[in-house]
Amino acid sequence: MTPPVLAGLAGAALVGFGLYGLILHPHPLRKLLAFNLIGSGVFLVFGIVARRGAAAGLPFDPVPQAMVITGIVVAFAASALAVALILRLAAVSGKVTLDPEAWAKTPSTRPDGGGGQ
Amino acid sequence: MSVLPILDVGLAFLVVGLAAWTVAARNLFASVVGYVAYGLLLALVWIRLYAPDVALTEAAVGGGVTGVLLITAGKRLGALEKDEAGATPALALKIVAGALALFVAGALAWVVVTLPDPAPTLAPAAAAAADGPGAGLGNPITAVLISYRSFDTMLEKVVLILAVIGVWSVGADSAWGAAPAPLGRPQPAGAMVLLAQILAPIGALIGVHIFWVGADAPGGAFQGGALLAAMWMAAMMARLTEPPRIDARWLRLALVAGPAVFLVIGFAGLGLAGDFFAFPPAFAKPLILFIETFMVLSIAVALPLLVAGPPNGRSAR
Amino acid sequence: MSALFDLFSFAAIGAGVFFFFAGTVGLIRFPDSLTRLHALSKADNLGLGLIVLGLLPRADSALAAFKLVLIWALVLASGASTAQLIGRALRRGQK
Amino acid sequence: MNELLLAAAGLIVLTVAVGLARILRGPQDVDRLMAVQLLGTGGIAALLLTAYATRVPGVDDVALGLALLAAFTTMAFLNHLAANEEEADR
Repeated sequence: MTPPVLAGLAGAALVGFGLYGLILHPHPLRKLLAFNLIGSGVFLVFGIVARRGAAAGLPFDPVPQAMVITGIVVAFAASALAVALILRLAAVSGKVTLDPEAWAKTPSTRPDGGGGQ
Repeated sequence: MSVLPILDVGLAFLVVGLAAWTVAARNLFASVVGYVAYGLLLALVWIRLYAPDVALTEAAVGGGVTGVLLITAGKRLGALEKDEAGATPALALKIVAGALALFVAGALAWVVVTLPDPAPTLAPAAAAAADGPGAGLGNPITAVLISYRSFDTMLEKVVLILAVIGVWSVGADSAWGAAPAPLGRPQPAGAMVLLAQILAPIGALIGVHIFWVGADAPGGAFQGGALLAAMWMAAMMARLTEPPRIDARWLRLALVAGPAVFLVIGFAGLGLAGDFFAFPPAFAKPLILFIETFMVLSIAVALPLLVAGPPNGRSAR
Repeated sequence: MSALFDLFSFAAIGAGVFFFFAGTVGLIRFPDSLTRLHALSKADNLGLGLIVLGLLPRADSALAAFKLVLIWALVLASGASTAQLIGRALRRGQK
Repeated sequence: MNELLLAAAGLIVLTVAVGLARILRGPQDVDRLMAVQLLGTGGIAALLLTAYATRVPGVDDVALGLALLAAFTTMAFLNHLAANEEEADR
């Protein structure tokens, strides 16, 4: 089993774990981590496509690698936006869960919105 | 070649194991720390996939900047989270989610094993772009980013700006225009100030070095910009400098400088070289370097602002 | 001469690996955070230092050798400062 | 000799990975962070060894980047300890 295939299988496993965590965790930060696991799993699959596409004297195909580089930066930007939203949700409602039942039981603890509008 | 396979298998198991831990951990902070360790190991995996450029990006963005973002969020939320985390999903949902995850992972693994042979590749086109019209770039990835897929790279900078606007708009209305909350404590410890004073100038030099060698060796605008961003954050964590007010003109100019310069030169290419984003052969290399310099500036400004979060406190106006 | 260099590299890298091993054992086995911090600093400073020392004779250029030393110096500065900060936080009873 | 360098790199990664058990066990957040720091240093060492064994260009720059950011997460973490302490003082 060559390293590229091995990394590709690891990428597939990462997507699986990430999907499982994304569906099941009620905590938004845990969902974000799981989502990032899916993302890096997909990047790894890109990585093996790049490695297998060695041609024209290059040891790898630079196009998928360049896309992974932009992908990492975009994934970070999305994560930062998500973290800002999660922190704001926690500040406004005092809750850190996306479980609908927890929201149904007690409406908002701070109806004024805890600062700001 | 007898040691390498063992190293690869061990590394793959470690990465998957840490991912499983990130999903399975009961403690929020333990899960966050697991994810940071996972990011470090991914950099090693990328080296084994012969992708030092990606490894450098992963180390700078995944290991450094994301680590600060997540640890900060984890610590803030951990102080809130006490009893709510107990809501465990029903067993039926667990089974359905597990089956779905297993199916998707299995399908992906099957695709990986049965990839066509010989593999389709765009390497010749990229190599042509690297040698291409006067560019003479030794690093094919930089050639792809700046020349072959230049539109992607430009739009990716636009995404960064949109994310910054999104983060800013999460803040309270009354705070608009003010500065984000400081990253450090009011009186930083002496050792932290010393560390930031040592790291920031050396790191800034290394960031510029990695940007500069990016034309011919692994490195480039993304990696150099991310390192510069990290160094600015180090200075902010030690309170050597503060996050700037978000209505500062220099800040907004620096943010849009990368994509704006890229676009202007792209349109100029329409007139001078006959195609959108085509570079006139005689000036290709200086032009590319010029664009990249502004991209480094935009990245180095955008990443710390994303970590610093929405504006906080009262606007002066 | 090159055999001598190889022997030197081998010895230094072996010692470095040993310190990483010792640091890990300490991190796992020691009873409290302060002693574990002690084990960690050994691995950080000596383990990486010895490996850098072992690789120095194999560097192709002055720039490569300088990079090796710089990496060690950066890790030393980071390790020393954070160890001091963590130790202080632990003594104050924070976790 | 290159084979030996690679073996040393593998040994370091696997050894240091055992230390990750501290992330599982804790008991305190500081302990978890120490395991990550050890992994970071071990990763740098392994990168340097692979760089000199396989001569893939640019690997030492990756190690340089990692060394620069070795203290980053710890710095952010300590800043938050300090913030909690001030709240406790009030």
